[in-house]
Amino acid sequence: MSMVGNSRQRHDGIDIGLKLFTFMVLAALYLPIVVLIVFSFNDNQVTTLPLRGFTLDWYRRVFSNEDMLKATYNSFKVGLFATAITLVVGTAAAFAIDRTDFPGKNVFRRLVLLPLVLPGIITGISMLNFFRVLGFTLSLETVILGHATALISIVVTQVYARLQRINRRIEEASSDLGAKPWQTFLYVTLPSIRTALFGSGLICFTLSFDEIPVTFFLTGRDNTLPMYIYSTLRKGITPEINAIGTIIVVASLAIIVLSVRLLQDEKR
Amino acid sequence: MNAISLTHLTKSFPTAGRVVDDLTLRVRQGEFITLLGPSGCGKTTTLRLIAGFEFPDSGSVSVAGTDVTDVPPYRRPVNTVFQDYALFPHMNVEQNVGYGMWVARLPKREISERVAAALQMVGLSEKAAARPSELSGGQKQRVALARAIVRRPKVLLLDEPLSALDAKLREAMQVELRHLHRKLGITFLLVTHDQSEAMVMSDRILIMEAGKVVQDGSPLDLYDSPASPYVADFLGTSNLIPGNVHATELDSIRVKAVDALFRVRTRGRSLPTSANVTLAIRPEKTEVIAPESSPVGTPAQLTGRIIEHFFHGGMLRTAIDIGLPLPFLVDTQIKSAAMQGQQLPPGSPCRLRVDEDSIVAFAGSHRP
Amino acid sequence: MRASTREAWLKSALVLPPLAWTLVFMFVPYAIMFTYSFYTRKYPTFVPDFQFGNYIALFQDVQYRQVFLRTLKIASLVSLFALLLSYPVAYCLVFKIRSLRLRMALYMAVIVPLWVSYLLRAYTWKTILGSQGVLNSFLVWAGILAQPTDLLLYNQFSMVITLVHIFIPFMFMPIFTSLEKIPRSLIEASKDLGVGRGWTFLKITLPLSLPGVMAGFTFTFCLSFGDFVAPFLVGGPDGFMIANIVQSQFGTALNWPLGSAISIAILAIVLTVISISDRFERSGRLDLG
Amino acid sequence: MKRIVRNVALAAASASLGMLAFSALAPAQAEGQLSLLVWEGYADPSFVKDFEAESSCKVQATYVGSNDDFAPKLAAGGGVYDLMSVSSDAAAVLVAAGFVEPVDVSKVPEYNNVYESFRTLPALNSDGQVWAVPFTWGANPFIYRTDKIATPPDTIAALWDPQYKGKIGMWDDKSMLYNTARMLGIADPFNMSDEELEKVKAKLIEQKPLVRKYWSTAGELENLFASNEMWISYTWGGLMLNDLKKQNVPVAEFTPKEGADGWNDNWMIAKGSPNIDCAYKYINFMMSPKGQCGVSTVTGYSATNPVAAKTCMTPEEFKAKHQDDISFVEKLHMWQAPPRIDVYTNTWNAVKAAP
Repeated sequence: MSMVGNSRQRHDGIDIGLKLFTFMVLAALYLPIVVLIVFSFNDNQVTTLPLRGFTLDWYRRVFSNEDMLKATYNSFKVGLFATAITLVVGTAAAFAIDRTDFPGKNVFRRLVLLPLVLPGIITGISMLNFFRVLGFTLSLETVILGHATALISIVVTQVYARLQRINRRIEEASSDLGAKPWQTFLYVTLPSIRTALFGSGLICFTLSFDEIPVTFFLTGRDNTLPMYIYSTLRKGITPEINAIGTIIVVASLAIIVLSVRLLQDEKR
Repeated sequence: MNAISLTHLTKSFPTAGRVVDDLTLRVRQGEFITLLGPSGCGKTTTLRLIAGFEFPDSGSVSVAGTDVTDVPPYRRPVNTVFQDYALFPHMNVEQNVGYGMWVARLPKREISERVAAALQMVGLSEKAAARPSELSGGQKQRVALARAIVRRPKVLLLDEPLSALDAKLREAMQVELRHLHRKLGITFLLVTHDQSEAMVMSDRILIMEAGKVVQDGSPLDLYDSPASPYVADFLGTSNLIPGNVHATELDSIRVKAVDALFRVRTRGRSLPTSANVTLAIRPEKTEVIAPESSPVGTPAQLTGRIIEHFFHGGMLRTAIDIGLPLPFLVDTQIKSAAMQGQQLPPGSPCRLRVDEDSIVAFAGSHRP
Repeated sequence: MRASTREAWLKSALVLPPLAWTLVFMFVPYAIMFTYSFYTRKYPTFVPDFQFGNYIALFQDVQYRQVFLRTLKIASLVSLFALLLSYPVAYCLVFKIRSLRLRMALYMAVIVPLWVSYLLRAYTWKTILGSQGVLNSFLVWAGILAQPTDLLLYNQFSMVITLVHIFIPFMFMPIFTSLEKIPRSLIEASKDLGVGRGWTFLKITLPLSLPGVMAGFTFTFCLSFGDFVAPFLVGGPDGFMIANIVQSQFGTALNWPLGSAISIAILAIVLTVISISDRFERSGRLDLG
Repeated sequence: MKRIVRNVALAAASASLGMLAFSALAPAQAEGQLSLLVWEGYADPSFVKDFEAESSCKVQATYVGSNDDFAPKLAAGGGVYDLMSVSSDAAAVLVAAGFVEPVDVSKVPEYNNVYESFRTLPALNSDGQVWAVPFTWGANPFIYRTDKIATPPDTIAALWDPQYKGKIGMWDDKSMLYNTARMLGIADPFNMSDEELEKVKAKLIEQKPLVRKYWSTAGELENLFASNEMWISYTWGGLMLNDLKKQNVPVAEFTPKEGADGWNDNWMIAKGSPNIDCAYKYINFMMSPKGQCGVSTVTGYSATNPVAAKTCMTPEEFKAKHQDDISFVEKLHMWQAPPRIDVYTNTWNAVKAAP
């Protein structure tokens, strides 16, 4: 009896230890984010402790910094276009892998999924070579193409996984009930993969919004926000960066919460 | 004009090989026909060829007199009830049922009227706004049915529609389907591996084996006169025992099987003397009797030893060792509790009296 | 038109755009990069050629070997620490948190930092680990250190910390997914058979979660292997990684052929890692959902 | 709800594909957007605002961290940059590679006022063409925190002093080789033999454990000094000192007894620039008193146009920046392009790669 008791106590100890560990890892994950936010309100040019006082000055500067605002606008543009392309091409690719057979399909599958684990710098450089051979002028458009290429694999994996799980019979049922193929796609298939599209689109947008290695090699005159931050970071840390970082954090959290809510509403 | 006409239909798959093999079949208007066979016999593929989900390698399909071999499913006048119902999870019941008319751009009022009528017919009017995930299995089944009949197809295809339901519900649905068939007057083609389901509902059953129809007839024909041991064993239960033709008579033969001598009707088969035959004996056409209760030496009786009794509701199934690898099964109607008490205990020797008229003999020896 | 022909048309309409895309934007660029790797540099440009000098340089010049080894070391350390941190958390969430809502909330909590700018997270570590940083001021305030230490920032330690922090979600997600897929009945069966918790973990849970571990390891390893921002921001004089070399070959050194050769080498390493992990888990994919 | 999401997604996808196709056809750059590839301080808002107002050209600047950054940025494809501020030692490479346009000096009225010694530098004049307009010059001494280092150092060897371990800064640039060579007494730092380069490399690798960071921009160095990460470093004379003093960081510069690097920066026009007019306008602005003194005030560098400088500098300032006696330049070790530049970059990379 006492042995059982002891072992239960030991197991409870392990459980508590595990939970404590989880809590600490989570705390460590969020520590930098908290630091980022705290210093965005700190009334000191240098980001060191102790905190001096509360100020909104850094935010004011962000909104009067034209370069930064332009870069933010560019990042939105790049993110939206790149996401749109990845969704269209990536969904088609997922369908092609799931539903068709063609010579070289395996090579295609490997190639299209490669950027998922391939360091961005390789994608960036290979595309830089490519654009240079073609004599393209580097611009936001080349960045968009680069991001789309690097991120398609995310849409492909997500949509492919979903396609594998959806019941093919419901598409047959739709066709059986007289829906033309495009109707079946629009009214039955697309709604079934909608959350995958939504989720992967969200991921693609945020990753594109945050992308450095590909952008680094493919951007022309225009800066994206990360490139702007990248160049300012070397110049010097100012709480202005913390302010824009805080805005990004809050905005992304809002997007996530909103999208989760949206998807839940739909399920209901 | 035939409702369905399949001519020399052949379909192969890369991994499974030839699944439908030179199949020719005519279904009359208004018939309730069943494709019956074990899984992998090609019955579902045949249904999918009719629905248009698959296209044949050769041969042709026509529905209601029109060749639809190359017509995509959405232009065929047939509708399907799927095994797993295949309801659209993101639509409610009403939208599911109305889908076919909605994509055809029918007027909204007509759609809602017809949907209401169909839901009423399957008794689900109050569930119109529910999502499929909120329905029970039987209710989903009804929605699938309503969705398929609401478009008034020429032919309704049912792919194992009841297999996911529990036994009680299944029986109720069998009755309902039969009733619906009579009421609608549509041709029903049912695919199932459940022989009792087939026998309860169908006008005609086609037994399939390896892509071919091996027997075609009314349930009674098939039961009484199976064309092969395969059919005999598949439809109901049969004891298949090997024998040897001892003597031939005008329309019957005498067969020596194990230790008994049976007189068996030939039913037109040519079974010459000393030919090896297989006898199919129905369990319910046999009676277990105590060894002493009948005069020793009656030839049409097998002797054996009781292994075990199995109680099946109103019926008792007894397994008897008669010296063959498989036990001989006998079904006895139990009419009273007293009768159950009178059964011989396991281990006792016994005799088996067989209704000789019901025995069917097939040429050759078969291993079930 | 025969229905099957029409279907074939539809399918090729589906296949062609992504196929064309991968061909044009991936296959061709890789091929160009591969071709360049045999060219000869003629400062400040390069000329077409077919010679293996760039690859030979990779093996002969000690600096490339040093950096390759350092990059391997950093990427391995990052993957290892990310694993050691992620696995217990994933395990705890799957097996110790009973409420489904809470579990999903915690899952999201681990994933959400992924949405916070990579660059900003790297940069914040600079704020935390610096000589006058948050951690140093805390340690001095707490009396643990007499004066701030330089040992926290601008070295390989700070790089590993930063990269672990950045890539933890990539390690965590596949492990969580694979743990969640393990049927509870298996674990109950094992316990039912009188196997203790430790052995049940070693014999049932751990082996069944290995595919997730492999997938996570692959992602973390490959991504940190190719990182060039962390060395740049928080790395010190000994923080040069292979991607920085590539960057400098396409930058200051202006040696595109050599840079291409190194890129091809990285590509080869990544492909090797993928095929090794593929052996363990055929469908090694990331579930970012 | 689902239909809305669906429609929005579809609309977004089709719209963006359309817009992408459209923007691919549209001209890549708007006219009048002057894109500069320059050192920090050469596009400071303090004077760029005036320029934008009077020229109706918009200025957008990308900063380099090394003279070796120019060629790669231009090699990655034309059409991105219009105007560069290149040091003399890096100019010849750009000319040889065909990355730049010759300068039509008739469009630069102030050109003839530039010190002749700069104007006639061989690196800027070849094939009978003028390739660059010199506009500023200076020396690169060393900088240190006066609150941490009490006695002013006077030698390059101070950057090898173990007592500053972890507080030493070096510029991420091949010019560190020149300094080290000078410290080691090598006669011609710009044309070292393989053995000499080996010696320099070994010395720099020996220094690595003492180094905090190889910095690459002025801002980075300033930040490292301000946050107490670094106490002593190579510096771009004037610019960082000015900035750090503005932030109240106690710093001073020192010129080592081995001598300091000297340099001059020149405007060069990128080949294929779509904004030639704006480029000339900017060159002329920078050669004018506004530009010459604007840069000098921001960076502390000296001007190349004494005529313009005289009109806007105080006499003391004019003297302090050695504008009156250009022979001062001869005391500096002016950067030259090493004939074996690729070996030099490779050596510097090897230093960084070393453990």
